[in-house]
Amino acid sequence: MELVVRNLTVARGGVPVLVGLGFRLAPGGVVMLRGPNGSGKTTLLRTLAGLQPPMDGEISLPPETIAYAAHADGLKSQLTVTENLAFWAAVHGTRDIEAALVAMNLASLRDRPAANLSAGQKRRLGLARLLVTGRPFWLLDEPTVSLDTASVALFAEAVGAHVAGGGAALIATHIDLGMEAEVFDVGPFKADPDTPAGSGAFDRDFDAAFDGAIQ
Amino acid sequence: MELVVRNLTVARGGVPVLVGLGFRLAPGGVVMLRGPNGSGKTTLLRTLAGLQPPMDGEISLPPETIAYAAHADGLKSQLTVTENLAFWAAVHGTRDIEAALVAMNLASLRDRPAANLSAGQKRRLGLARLLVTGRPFWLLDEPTVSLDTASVALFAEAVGAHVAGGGAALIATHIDLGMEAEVFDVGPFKADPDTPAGSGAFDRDFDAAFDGAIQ
Amino acid sequence: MIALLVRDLRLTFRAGGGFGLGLAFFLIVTVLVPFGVGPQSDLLARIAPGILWVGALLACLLSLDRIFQLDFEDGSLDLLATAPLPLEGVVTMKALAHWVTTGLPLTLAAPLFGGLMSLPQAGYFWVFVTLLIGTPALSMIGTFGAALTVGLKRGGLLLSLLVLPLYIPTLLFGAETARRGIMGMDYAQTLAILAGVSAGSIAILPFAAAAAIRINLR
Amino acid sequence: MIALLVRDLRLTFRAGGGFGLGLAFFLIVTVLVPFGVGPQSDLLARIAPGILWVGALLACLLSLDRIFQLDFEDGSLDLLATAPLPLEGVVTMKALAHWVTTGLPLTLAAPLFGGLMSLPQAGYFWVFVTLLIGTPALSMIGTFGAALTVGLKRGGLLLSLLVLPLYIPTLLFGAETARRGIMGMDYAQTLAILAGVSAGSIAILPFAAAAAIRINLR
Amino acid sequence: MPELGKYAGAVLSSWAVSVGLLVFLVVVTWIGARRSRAALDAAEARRRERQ
Amino acid sequence: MEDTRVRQHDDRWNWFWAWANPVKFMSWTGKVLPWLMAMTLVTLIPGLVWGFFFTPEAQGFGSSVKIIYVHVPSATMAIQAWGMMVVASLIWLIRRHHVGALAAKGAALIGLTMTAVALITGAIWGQPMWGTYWAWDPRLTAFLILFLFYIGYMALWAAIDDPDTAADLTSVLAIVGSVFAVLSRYAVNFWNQGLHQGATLSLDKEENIADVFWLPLVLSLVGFGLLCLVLVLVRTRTEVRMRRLRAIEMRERMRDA
Ligand code: HEM
Ligand SMILES: Nc1ncnc2c1ncn2[C@@H]1O[C@H](COP(=O)(O)OP(=O)(O)OP(=O)(O)O)[C@@H](O)[C@H]1O
Ligand SMILES: Nc1ncnc2c1ncn2[C@@H]1O[C@H](COP(=O)(O)OP(=O)(O)OP(=O)(O)O)[C@@H](O)[C@H]1O
Ligand SMILES: [Mg+2]
Ligand SMILES: [Mg+2]
Repeated sequence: MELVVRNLTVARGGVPVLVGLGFRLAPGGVVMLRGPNGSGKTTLLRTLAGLQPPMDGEISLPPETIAYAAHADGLKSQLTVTENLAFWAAVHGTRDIEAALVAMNLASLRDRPAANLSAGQKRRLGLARLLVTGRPFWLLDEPTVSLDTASVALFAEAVGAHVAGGGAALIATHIDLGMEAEVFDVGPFKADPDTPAGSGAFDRDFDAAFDGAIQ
Repeated sequence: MELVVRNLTVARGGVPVLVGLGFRLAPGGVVMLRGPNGSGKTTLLRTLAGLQPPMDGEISLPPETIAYAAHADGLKSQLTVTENLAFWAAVHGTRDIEAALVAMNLASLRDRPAANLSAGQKRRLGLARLLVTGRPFWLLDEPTVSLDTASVALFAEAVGAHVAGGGAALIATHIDLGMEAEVFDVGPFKADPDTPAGSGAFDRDFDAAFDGAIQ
Repeated sequence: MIALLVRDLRLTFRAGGGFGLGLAFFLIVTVLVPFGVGPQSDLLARIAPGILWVGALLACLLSLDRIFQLDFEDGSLDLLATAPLPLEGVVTMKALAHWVTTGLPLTLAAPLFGGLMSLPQAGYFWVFVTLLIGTPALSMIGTFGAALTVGLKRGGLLLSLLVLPLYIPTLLFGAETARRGIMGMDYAQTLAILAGVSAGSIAILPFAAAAAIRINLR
Repeated sequence: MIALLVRDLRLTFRAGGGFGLGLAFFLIVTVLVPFGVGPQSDLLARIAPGILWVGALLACLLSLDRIFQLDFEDGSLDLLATAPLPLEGVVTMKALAHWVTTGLPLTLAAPLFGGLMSLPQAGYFWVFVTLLIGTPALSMIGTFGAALTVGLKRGGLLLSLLVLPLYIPTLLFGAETARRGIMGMDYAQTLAILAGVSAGSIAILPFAAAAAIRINLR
Repeated sequence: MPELGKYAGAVLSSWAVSVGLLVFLVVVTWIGARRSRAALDAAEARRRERQ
Repeated sequence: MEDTRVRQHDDRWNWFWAWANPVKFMSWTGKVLPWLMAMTLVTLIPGLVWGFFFTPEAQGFGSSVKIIYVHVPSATMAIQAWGMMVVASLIWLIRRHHVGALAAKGAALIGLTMTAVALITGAIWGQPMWGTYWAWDPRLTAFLILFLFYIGYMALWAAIDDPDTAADLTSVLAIVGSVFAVLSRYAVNFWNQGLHQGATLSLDKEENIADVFWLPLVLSLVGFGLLCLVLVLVRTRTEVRMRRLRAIEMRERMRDA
C-alpha cells in the first residue's frame, strides 16, 4: 500500500514537461507539490490518476486506490448534497454516505441543492466525495483556489483527518496551507527544453538529425 | 481627480450585500479590498465600474476615468499581442500602443498569438490593456488568481509603476501582494440580512406588511 | 451504471435541464416548413413523413452537445474515467439517457405534430414505428460525435457537421420505409436494414466513443 | 466602432473562428431534405424556395450564440460596456459582423444549393433577392435574442426558441415573395413588407438589444 | 482550338473549373511548403543559437 | 499501474516501417520528389492536351465527351484519396507513426478538391446530357456525401489544438466515417435508380473508336495519379515541418515560463 514513482517522465502535447521524477507516498503522508506556473504539476497529477499515459518510467501502486480532484468538483448544482454524494458512492460501489456527511459537517445541509452552497461548503462536499470513493490516495490540484482564509483552514483540517485515518494526499498548490507536510518541488525535474527525452520518437530523431547536420 | 464613495449600498440579485460603504482613492493611492468569500468585493467593483447601478449612496468621480479588469482579460487567443492591444486602443480612442508594449516588457512578443502566451505574459498583456485605456483609476478583481510568486511580484511592480505615474488602483484580493497599500476591509459593512435597506422597494414593503400583520 | 442513468435523467428533468427543448425545436421546424413552402395540404401531405424525419433528426442533433459537455466542464467526466466503471458502459448509458429524453419524446410527438403537416392516416403509424426504430441509432451516433468533440470550445456546429453525414443512412431508410408503408409498397427490406443500422450502431459505436473520450481527456 | 467590426471579422476568419460552419449547416439541411422527402425533382422544385428559406433561417439561428457568448466569457463584453462607445453602436456592429459572416454567404450560396433542390430557373434570382433583403433582419433579430440570453449557461436552444417566433414574419414574406416571383404573380406588396420588416428591425432593435445587455451584465 | 459545337460552353467551363481548381491546389500546397520551410528554418536557427 | 504507453513494435517488418520515421521520410521524399514531378509533367500535360485538342466527337455525346478527361480522373482520385487517408489513419492508430497521421491530414484537401472537380464537371456535363445539373442519382449522391465527409474531417483537424489528439480523433472519424459512407452508398440504391453511366466505359463497346478515347484517358488518369502523389508527399512534408515547428515553439514557451 504505497504509491511509488520512479524515474517518471510526463508529457503535455507530446513534449516532456517533467523528467526523471521519483518519490514515494505512504499511508499517513502528505506531500505538497510545488512549482511555478506551467511547471507541470497538473500534468503530473493527471498522469498519476491514469488520465494520461506516462511517457517513460514507472508508477506503482495497488489498483483502484487513487481519488483525483481538480478544482472542478464534479458536483451538479441541480442535485442536492445527498443526491450528489449518493451518485458518486454508487459509481464506486460503496453505499454509506452518512459517515462522509458527518465527517465533513454537511449533515445539516443534506437536502440543499448544490447550487445554494457557499464556496466553502462546496469544497467540503467535494472532499466528502473523495471520502465516499473509499480510496486512500488523494490527488488534489489547487484545491484552495479563491477560498478565503477560514475556508482554507477548514480544508486543511479535513485533509488532516483523512491522513490521520490512514490515508495519504498529494496536493499541488501555490499557497501555504499551514499543515505539516513534506514539500516536493518539481522545479529540479523540469525537462530541459533542449534535450528531448522519452519515447516520443518524433522529436528525438529530429534533434539528432539537425544536430548531426551541424556538427 | 479623486474617487469618492459615500454611504454606498451595493446589491446582488436585488439583495443588499454591502451597506454604508465610504472611502476615497486619490491619485498615487492603492487600496486593497479585503473580505471573506461572498462578502461582496466583486459586486462593489462592478458597481464602481458602472456595470450595475448602486442601490443607494453616492459615487463621485470624473467621467470616463475608470478601467475595470476582472480576472478574465478580454484577450482573444487568436489575435496577436499587437492586434489585441490595438483593438482596445482604438476603442478608447488612443493610438499609441508602443509605450504600453515597452512598459510591460512585451515588445519582443508583439507578433505572438495570445494563445501562445504563458499565464504571466497574459497577465502582463492584460495590464498593458489597462495602460492603453489611458484611464487613471484601475479596478482589479482578484488579479493574481493562480499566478505563481514570481508572476505576482512582476504584477505588483507594474501596478507600482502605474501608481507612481499618478494613477490609482483598487484591488480585491485574498493574498498579500507585498506592496505598500492601504487596506480596506469590507467586513464591517456587510449587510445585515434582516434589516432591508436601500431603495429595493419590493422587500421593504413586504417586510413592513408582514411585520404589521404580526404586531 | 444504473446510478448514472438515473442521475442523467434526473438532471434533465430538473429545472434548467433542457428537457423539452428538443421537442420544442421539433415543433418549430414542423411549424416553419408550412410557413416556408406554403399552405397547400396536398403538397404538405406528400412531404410530411420526410420533413418529420428531418425535423426529428435536427432536434436530436441540437441536443447532442449536452451529452458530455456539462460533465466535461464540471470535471465529472474526469472522475467517471477514473471510477471503476468501464467507459464503454458510461457511454452507452449516456446514449440511453439521451434517447429517453430526446428520441423517445420525439417519437411520441411525431404523430401529433404530423397533424400540422396534413400527414395521411396511415402515416401516423409509419412515422411512429420508423422513428421508434431509428432514433436509438441517432442517439448512439450522436453520442459518438459528442465524444469526438468533447472539450472543444464551440464544438456545437462542428458536431453537427461531423454527425450529419453519419445520419444519412438512418434518415434514408427511415423516411423511405415510412413512405413505402404509407403508399402500401413493400417495406420489409428497408425496415430490416433500418433495424440493422440501429443494432449495428449500438453494438459498435460505444467502443469508438469510449476511445474518443479517453483521447480527449488525455 | 470600425475597429470592433474589423476585429470580429478577423476573429471569424481566423482558424477556429467558425466561418463557414453556418454555410455548412445550410448545405446539410438542403441535402437532408431530399433524403427525407425523396428524389422526385418535380416535388423538390415545388418546395425548393420554402426549404431554402427555412434552411437559411436555421443556419443563421445556430450561429447566433457566438455573437456575444465568447465576448461575455472572456470578459470583453464587460470591458466594451465600460468603454467610451455607445452600446447601441456595439450591438449594431455585432449584428453587421454576423450578417457579413453568415447572412451574406448564405445569400450567395442559396442559388448554388438551389441546384440540389431542382429549383426552377427563375428561382435562382428570387431566392437570392429575397434572402439579400431578409437576412439583415435575421441577423438583427438574432442579435437581440443573443443579447437577451447572453450569460445563460446553455442558452443555445433557449435562444432558438425565443428567436424563432420573431423570425416568422421575415420567413413568411421572404418565402412568399420568392414563390410569387417564380410563378410570375404580383410580388410588389410582399416584397415591400419584407423590406419594411428589415428596415424596422434595424431601426429599433439595437436599442432593445443594448438595453438587454446592460441588464444582463448587471 | 478544336471545334466544340453546341457543347462548347459545357466543355470549356468544366475544363476551366478543373484546371482552375488544380492550379489552386498546387499553389496552396506550394505556398504552404515555402512558408513552413521558412518558419522551421528560423526556428531551428533559434534553437541552434541557444545551444 | 499498468504502463499504457505504446511501445515501438519489434518485428521483421521494421525495415519497412523505418521509411515512416519522420527524418528518414523527409530525406527520401526530398530525393524522390523531383523525379516524380518530372514524371507528372510528362504524363499529365500530354494527357490533357491530347484529350482536349486531339480527340474526335463521340456518338451521342458530341464534343462533350472531352469532359471525361477531367471528370473520370478526378472522380477516381477523390476515392483514392479517401482510401489513402483511411490506410494512413490505421497506420497511425496501430503503429503510432506520426507520418501516417500527417499524410492523412495532407491528403484531405487533395481529396476535397478532386471531389469538387468531379462534382462540378459532372454537374456541368449533366445539363446537356440529362437536362439537369443535379439529380439524386446514387453515384452523384454518394459523391456529395463524400464531400461532406471531407469537410467534416478537415474541420475536426482544424478545431483541435493538440496535434496527437487531433490525429487520434480524426483517425477514428475516418474509419467510422468510411463504414457509414459505404452504408450510404448502399442505401441510396434503394432510394433512387440512377442516370449515371455504369461501371464500364460505355464508349468502349465500339471497339474501333475505343482506343481513340481510351488512350488519352489512361494517360490523364496516370497524370492525375502522379499529381496527387506529388501533392500528398509535398503536403505531408509541410505537415511534418509544421509539427516539428510546433514542438520547437512549445519548448521555447516552456523555457520562457
Ligand atoms: C455531379 C455529377 C457527377 C458525379 C459526382 C459523377 C461521379 C462519377 C464517378 C464517381 C465516376 C466513377 C469514377 C471511377 O469509378 O473511377 C464517374 C465516371 C463517369 N462519369 Fe460521372 N459523375 C457525374 C456526372 C456525370 C455526367 C453528367 C456524365 C455524362 C453523361 C458522366 C459520365 C461519366 C462517365 C462516362 C464515367 C466513366 C464510367 C466508367 O467507365 O467508369 N458523369 N462519374
Ligand atoms: N492545452 C495545452 N496544450 C499544450 N501544452 C499545454 C497545454 N496546457 C498547458 N500546456 C503546457 O504544459 C506545461 C505544463 O502545464 P501544467 O498545467 O501541468 O502546469 P502547472 O504546474 O499545473 O501550472 P499552473 O500552476 O499554472 O497550474 C506548461 O508548460 C504549459 O505551457
Ligand atoms: N449570480 C448571483 N446571483 C445572486 N447572488 C449572487 C450571485 N453571485 C453571487 N451572489 C451573492 O452575492 C454576494 C456577493 O458576491 P461577490 O461575488 O461580490 O463576493 P466576493 O467578495 O467577490 O467573493 P469572492 O471572494 O468569493 O470572489 C454573495 O453572498 C453571493 O452569495
Ligand atoms: Mg495546474
Ligand atoms: Mg469575487
